[in-house]
Amino acid sequence: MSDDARTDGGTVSETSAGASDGALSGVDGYRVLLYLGLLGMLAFFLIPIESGLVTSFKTSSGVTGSLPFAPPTGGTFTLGKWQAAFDALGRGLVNSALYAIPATVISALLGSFAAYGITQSDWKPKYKAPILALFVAGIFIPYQAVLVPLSQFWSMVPIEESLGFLWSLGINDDYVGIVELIVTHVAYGLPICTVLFRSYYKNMSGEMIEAARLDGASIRRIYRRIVLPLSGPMFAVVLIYQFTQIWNDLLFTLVLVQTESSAAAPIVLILAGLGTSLEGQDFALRMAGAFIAALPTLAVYIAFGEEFAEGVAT
Amino acid sequence: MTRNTDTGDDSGDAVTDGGVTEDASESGFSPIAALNDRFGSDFVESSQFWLPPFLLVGLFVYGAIIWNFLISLTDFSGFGNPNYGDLDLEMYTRALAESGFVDAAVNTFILLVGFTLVTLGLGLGLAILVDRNIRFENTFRTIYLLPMSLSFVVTAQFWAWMFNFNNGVINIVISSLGLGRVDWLGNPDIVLWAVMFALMWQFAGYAMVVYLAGLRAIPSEHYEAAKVDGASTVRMYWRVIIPQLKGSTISASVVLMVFALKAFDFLYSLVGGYRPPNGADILATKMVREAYANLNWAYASAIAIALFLMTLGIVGPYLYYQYNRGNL
Amino acid sequence: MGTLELDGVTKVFPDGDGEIVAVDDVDIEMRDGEFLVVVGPSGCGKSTTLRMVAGLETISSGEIRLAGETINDVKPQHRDIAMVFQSYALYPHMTVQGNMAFGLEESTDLSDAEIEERVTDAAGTMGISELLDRKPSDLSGGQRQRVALGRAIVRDPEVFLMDEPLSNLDAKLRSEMRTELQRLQDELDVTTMYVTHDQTEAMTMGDRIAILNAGELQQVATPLECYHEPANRFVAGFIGDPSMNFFDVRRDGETLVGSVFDYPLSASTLDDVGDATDLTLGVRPEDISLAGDATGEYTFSTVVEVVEPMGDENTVYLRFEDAPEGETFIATVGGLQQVAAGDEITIEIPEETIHLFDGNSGEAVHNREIDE
Amino acid sequence: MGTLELDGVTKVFPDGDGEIVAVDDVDIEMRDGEFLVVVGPSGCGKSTTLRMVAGLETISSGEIRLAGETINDVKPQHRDIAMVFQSYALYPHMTVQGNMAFGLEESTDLSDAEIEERVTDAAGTMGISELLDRKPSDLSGGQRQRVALGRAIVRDPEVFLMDEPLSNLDAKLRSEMRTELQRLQDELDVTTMYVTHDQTEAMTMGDRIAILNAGELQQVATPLECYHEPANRFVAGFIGDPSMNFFDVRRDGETLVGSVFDYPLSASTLDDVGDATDLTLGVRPEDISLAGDATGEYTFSTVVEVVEPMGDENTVYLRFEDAPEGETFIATVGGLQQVAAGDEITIEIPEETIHLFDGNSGEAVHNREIDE
Amino acid sequence: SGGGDGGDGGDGGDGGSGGTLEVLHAWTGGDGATAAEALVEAFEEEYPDIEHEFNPIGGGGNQNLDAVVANRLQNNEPPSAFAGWPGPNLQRYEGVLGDVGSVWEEEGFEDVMVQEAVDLHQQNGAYRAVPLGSHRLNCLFYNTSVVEDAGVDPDSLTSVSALIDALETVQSETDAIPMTHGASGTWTTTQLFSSTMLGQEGYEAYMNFLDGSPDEEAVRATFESLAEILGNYINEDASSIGLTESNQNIIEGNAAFIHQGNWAAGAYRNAEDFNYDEDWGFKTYPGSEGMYMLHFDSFLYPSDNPSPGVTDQFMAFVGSEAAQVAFNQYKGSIPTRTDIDMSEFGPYLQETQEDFASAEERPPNLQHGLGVPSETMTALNDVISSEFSGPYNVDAATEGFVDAVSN
Ligand SMILES: Nc1ncnc2c1ncn2[C@@H]1O[C@H](COP(=O)(O)OP(=O)(O)OP(=O)(O)O)[C@@H](O)[C@H]1O
Ligand SMILES: Nc1ncnc2c1ncn2[C@@H]1O[C@H](COP(=O)(O)OP(=O)(O)OP(=O)(O)O)[C@@H](O)[C@H]1O
Ligand SMILES: [Mg+2]
Ligand SMILES: [Mg+2]
Repeated sequence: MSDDARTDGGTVSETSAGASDGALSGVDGYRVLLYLGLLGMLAFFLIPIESGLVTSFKTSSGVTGSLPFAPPTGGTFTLGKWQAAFDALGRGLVNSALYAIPATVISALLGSFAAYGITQSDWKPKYKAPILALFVAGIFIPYQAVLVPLSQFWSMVPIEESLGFLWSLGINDDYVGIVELIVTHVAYGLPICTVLFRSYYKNMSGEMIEAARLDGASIRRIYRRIVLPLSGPMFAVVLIYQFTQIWNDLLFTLVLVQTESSAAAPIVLILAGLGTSLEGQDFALRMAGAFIAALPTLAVYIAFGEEFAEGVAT
Repeated sequence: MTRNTDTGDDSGDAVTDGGVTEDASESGFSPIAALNDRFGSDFVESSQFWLPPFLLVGLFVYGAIIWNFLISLTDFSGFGNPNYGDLDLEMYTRALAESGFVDAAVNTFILLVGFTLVTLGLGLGLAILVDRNIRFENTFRTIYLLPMSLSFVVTAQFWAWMFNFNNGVINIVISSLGLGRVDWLGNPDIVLWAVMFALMWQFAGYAMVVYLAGLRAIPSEHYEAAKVDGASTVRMYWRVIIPQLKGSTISASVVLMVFALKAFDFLYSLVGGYRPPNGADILATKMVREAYANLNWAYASAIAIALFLMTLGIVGPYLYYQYNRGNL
Repeated sequence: MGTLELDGVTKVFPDGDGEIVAVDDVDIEMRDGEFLVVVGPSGCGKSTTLRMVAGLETISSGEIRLAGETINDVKPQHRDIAMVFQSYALYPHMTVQGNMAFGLEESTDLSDAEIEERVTDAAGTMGISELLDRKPSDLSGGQRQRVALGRAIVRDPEVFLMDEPLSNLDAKLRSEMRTELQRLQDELDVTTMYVTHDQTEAMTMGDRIAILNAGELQQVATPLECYHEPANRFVAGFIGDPSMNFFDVRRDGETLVGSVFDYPLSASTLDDVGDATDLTLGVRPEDISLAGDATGEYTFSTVVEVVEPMGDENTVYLRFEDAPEGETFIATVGGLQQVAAGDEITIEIPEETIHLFDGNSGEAVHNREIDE
Repeated sequence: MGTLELDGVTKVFPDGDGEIVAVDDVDIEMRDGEFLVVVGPSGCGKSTTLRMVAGLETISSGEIRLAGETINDVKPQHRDIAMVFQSYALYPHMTVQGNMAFGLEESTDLSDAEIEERVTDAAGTMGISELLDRKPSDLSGGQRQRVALGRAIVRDPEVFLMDEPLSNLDAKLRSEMRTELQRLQDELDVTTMYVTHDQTEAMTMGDRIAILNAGELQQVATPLECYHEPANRFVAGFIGDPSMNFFDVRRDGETLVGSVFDYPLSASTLDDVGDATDLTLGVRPEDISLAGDATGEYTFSTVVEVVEPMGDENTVYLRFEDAPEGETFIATVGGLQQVAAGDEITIEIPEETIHLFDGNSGEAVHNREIDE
Repeated sequence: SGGGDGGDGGDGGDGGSGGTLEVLHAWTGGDGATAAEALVEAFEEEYPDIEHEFNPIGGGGNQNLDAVVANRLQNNEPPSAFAGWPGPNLQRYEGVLGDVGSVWEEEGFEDVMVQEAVDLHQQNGAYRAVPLGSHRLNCLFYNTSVVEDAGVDPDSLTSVSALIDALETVQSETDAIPMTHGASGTWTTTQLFSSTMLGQEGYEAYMNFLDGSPDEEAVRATFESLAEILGNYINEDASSIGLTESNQNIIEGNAAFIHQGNWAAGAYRNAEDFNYDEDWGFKTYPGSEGMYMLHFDSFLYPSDNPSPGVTDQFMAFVGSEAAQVAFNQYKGSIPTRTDIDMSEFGPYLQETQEDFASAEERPPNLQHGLGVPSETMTALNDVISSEFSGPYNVDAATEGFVDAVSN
């Protein structure tokens, strides 16, 4: 509303500029320039994607023989690269989902717990502040700073032995990496989840929580019956944000699963080395792979753009 | 007992704890009541919610950082286990003496500052464009933000192709303009800027979103007051609107800088290996390389601490700023 | 000079498929130096009118003239107009000094020294000289209000526009600033258009009041004219608190017949009425007085439903004896008069205090008598 | 039973390095079924007091007793208290039914059927039976207000606490709900503590008013007592609009000597004063009347500085002839009395209307006479 | 890449005493992958009952393999065996390699392997690995038609300066790239350094350099020549392409010369219509005639082996004729056994084998593990990366190299 009014204001002045020039084209001129700028930026953002997309459908000779942004012609068109990329990445898709989904859900839930415990309960702010500061700072810690201890830690934890029943079920013991990834991503995703939920809970009516207390509900009941049901929108934001983050992360997979030849290799890990083997750079294959790896997050993004933007902007 | 099972137990405990708490605090004679007295009336009861996550973070993030620091004081390399009996600052002096470290630190700094500035600039421009009451605003915004949803790994594939010497879009375009081809990723003097450009492509949308929120928080009266005060559109933005985006700028820069510090994923994927193109080595890549390719664990830990301190230098003041504004 | 004329000014907003006529064919003429208060209920088009004068909104039809020249197509930055916003719209990143200097820097070629001088002067006038180095966030509400005014007066414009400038202040400050603004306008003598929805401001501040309803101008007149000689039922009901009591009546010969009471009219009043038969009888709460006994022509028996003691006076909700419960009207009586709910009391509605409105158009056909 | 006693209740908030005493040693005793309105300026500690009673804020010292039992350490969920919040604090994801049932589900062992019955009953009382299946977002402001009340009464608590429950309503709804609330409280007869900063509510709703200032209790009395027999200068100034005029005077024998006027006192008044010499003379604007000539003992010559015509009455800013400009006091005179700025008029301040306060402590030493 | 293997391999679990044989290597593409497949096939034929899992780990040359191996060793989850280089390269695995002396003894490897192999596969007096094949590193390949166009006779190039002159001739006479170079990794340049040093400064100087007593002047002179070559005669996009793309320039006739290990020839064999001596030719790197710069592909044997029994069988297989023939003919390398009939190998490899047998000296290579320990190699590459990837700073590079190898 206020936005409309304001921009209207802006427009008006431009309109009157046009009018004082005595030409309607003046009005259009401004809008035309504006839209040219917008479209130019659109091109900037889309060209890498577009050229990647057309390239992914080209044969190797098509890749070197035609303009990178030109669509493939009859002779240079192939679905083979997608086929090959899918063959290479298919299991990675499954593996990625195996840890990305549980880690997302768990970190969102725990984040919601933590935020609720810190925000909507009554204990002294001067003790809350440092705890909160640690959560906030946790968002910004570069993973490198914890990598060596993390590998040490996971090599000391006899997690592989304790999950013996899984391997005896015929599951490849490489999948221990998936378990490690889940725990690791939960731990490092928690700070951002907590902070996102906190900003949401902070704006939740304190009077409403107090009303529930006066109505006789305990802290746990209040969470169960009031806060959790009202957290839906923020869960959407957090789940989407976390899912993209976890799905997209390479570093932890590199350290915990290590190699794309592992049975449990996540898709990003396979993609990172795809098409760069000794026989040279197969860009068409790399592009096809890139799209396959990006598909889940792109789908989420297109379906839930608003929530994504909200998560990102916080 | 291992740490992992520990955390598992903890959350279990805490839940049962909660029940106990309630009863105990009512009876009034217990350490729980004492805790509540000291920290506030719900301290113990609410701890079932925040304590397990907090311990998890404390252990994995802060515990790990401390552990990392300890390792950086040892001589740990190769196989086996660190010897914590012999601690010194050798790794740090070694780092300062190594030109590779200094180069990586300088590159990190350049990337940090350069990337942040150009991305903020572009993001602001985009935000202003999008904020001008345009049609299809959502479409534009969605597309500008789209790269942000992609993995660094994916972006690296796209830009490796964009920057390709013979067939990349960029060289095709500039050579069709009559300029010579440029070896974007091979020339050590250029590669860092090329990387910066690709990262800008990925994150400009983020800066836009932050600025857009900032712009929309400015009351329309400020635009109108400036108009009535006689300012042209450009002057209005320059003198009245942009200065008010300070908060957005600060929070966006902090996040962008942290992204830049972490650009490891991008550089790794660009070449499919631990060693980024010459001239584009940053602390993040060097640390991982030293640790996982060269097994110089202690040295890598020292680099990690340097990186951490750099982050702290950025985030610390930011936290303080947020704290002062009552956001903590 | 600062004469400001609105001539058939209309504003139409597109609204989905339809249109909203926010301001409908408004004519106002303000003489130089006049203080005009624009009032009306929320959404009646007050702000839109003001914003058209400022140039922040295009004019759909009609003409606005400033000092005789049409300014329809002049950009806001080139109209010689200053505006004070409800939110003050101070630039939060500039000091008070910077806020006040901004307009001069942008719209004039004055040297820095000249600007500084004018800012110092204006700050002196507003009594904010010591605040010049502070940021708006370090000011109290009243101080911000002063700065907003200072920012307007420093530019020495032809016209001031103010959109509910006092509504963000608390009651005490508001009444202080009200007086201050009047004094200032007297002193500066700049044509001022002032929008408010606050009755007190409307009644006390303006040389004249313009009352808008649903985009249409109802009456432009001095405050007391509006109170005592409202042009129509809307104005009569809008001005005054508690508002005028209205009774729908039919004229039957020389008598007004209401649902539960009759009210005879004198000859002179009948003259005013002419041959209208559907009428509305209006009487202000303070004109209803307690009568000793129910003998006079204009006395009526009533039952007290609720008494709200306000200290200095009591607001009494009355019901005609025969009227159904809940159908009340209001009288105000002195604070020390002992009236209690349930009492049966006799009231008088003197003929010289009544207003009569046409039952269909709402136009006033007869207003109360005023002894000069 | 629902007697509620506050005994030396104090609340201290830490504030950086220092402390804020938000509520300072407050004693209030409410009898069962009483309706007490707590008023005071913003930040005086009204909400804090209420929240201590609710258990939402710890008590720094003192004791709160409900039905004779100390409840200082009882958690809010175990005090038998219902609270209505300014924002209503309805649970947005539950229906009206769910909102009303929530408290019963959490705090009692009632069966679903019993709960449903009680909710239906309470909804009937509040006239919201048809709304039971709606979500709060589908309700109007007034309806939400009703639901909030319904949620409180369904629990049939010992005490109701209400913190400015009407302040989010528009003027018309507010006065409707005001009446409704009074009716309801009459009917339910539950001890109610009601916080507001609205004078009208304070004057019209409560059995008694408790006036707080800066955390300290000033007076607890019926509304009219507070108006006519204020305990001290603060109460006198706080209750009434426009507020009482105060003049600092010194007693010289039998005469009060102000800066520009003398005021002789009668013997009975002098008795009240005792031997205090520094005094404040207070008189309400409506008690100042226009006198024909300046002959009486209590008549004074004054100059009119500003007249604010309000229609039904004029607020007149007067200045004693010899007083410096700007040093004004206020009188309200009938709306039709013609007074203009600059006029010299004679006023009368009858002795039976004056209040006298101790100049140092502010305690009332003499209040106006009231004829019963 | 053959990750699918991992999936099926899993069902074995590791309950059994023999366990699954898990072998890590980096031959993920092209002729490497073919050779690896041939090796696996041969192994299956020989030991049909052994459960096995051959995991190729690609990317970044051997870097990713090395990293994975390192981390698995560090985490105490060693594979059964992994591909790697012997020689000083073994130093980085100090303490985590087991003893395969029994295999050497049983199979009599000491008698059939070339002497250098016998020497280089020991560490602290025990055998730690078994060789599979050998590449040659001081090779110069050329595109026949391009050098003919330019009028250069490759066989006449017997010194580095002659090579530089020839490059100049190609430059002026044709449009082709005189010498194609793929420097996206630094290793190609380090490797070029080693051949150039050997060719220009001679065997002594080169060995002194490896031994840690470098002659600074020799190093400087080598870098000066390198600077001349790299500064003037290589492709524009050298720094952003790798070996494969660089080699493509020879195949496509865009370039005259390339210096590489003889694995480069694998690509020529795979290319259609691109035949030895007709379309491409080989010349010992100028100045190093009569020498064979040595390289070994071996399998290293981790201690704490998850499957000691079958691993021993595998190690025995690696050194066997069947394995060496199966692997090397596709890999473009030659067997390390001296008792193998070369008839199944193409003419080029046969020639290589002869050169090997008749070589006066077999200096170890610098870049592939035999010359210096891996830290030194990393240091050398860092110097190349920071000082010698354009602009070419001879002084700094010299200083860096001398520092890096000096002990
Ligand atoms: N930009 C706009 N687009 C569409 N309708 C508008 C716009 N601005 C105002 N209106 C409509 O025009 C009418 C008049 O609005 P205006 O803001 O002038 O009212 P107002 O008298 O100032 O009310 P208030 O006292 O609430 O400020 C309203 O019905 C409003 O909804
Ligand atoms: N949680 C708190 N921490 C510190 N100070 C507080 C806190 N809550 C209230 N105060 C302070 O206590 C004093 C009384 O506050 P309270 O909210 O009771 O005032 P109030 O009378 O309800 O005012 P209002 O009419 O504005 O609601 C104020 O000075 C306030 O700043
Ligand atoms: Mg308005
Ligand atoms: Mg309050």
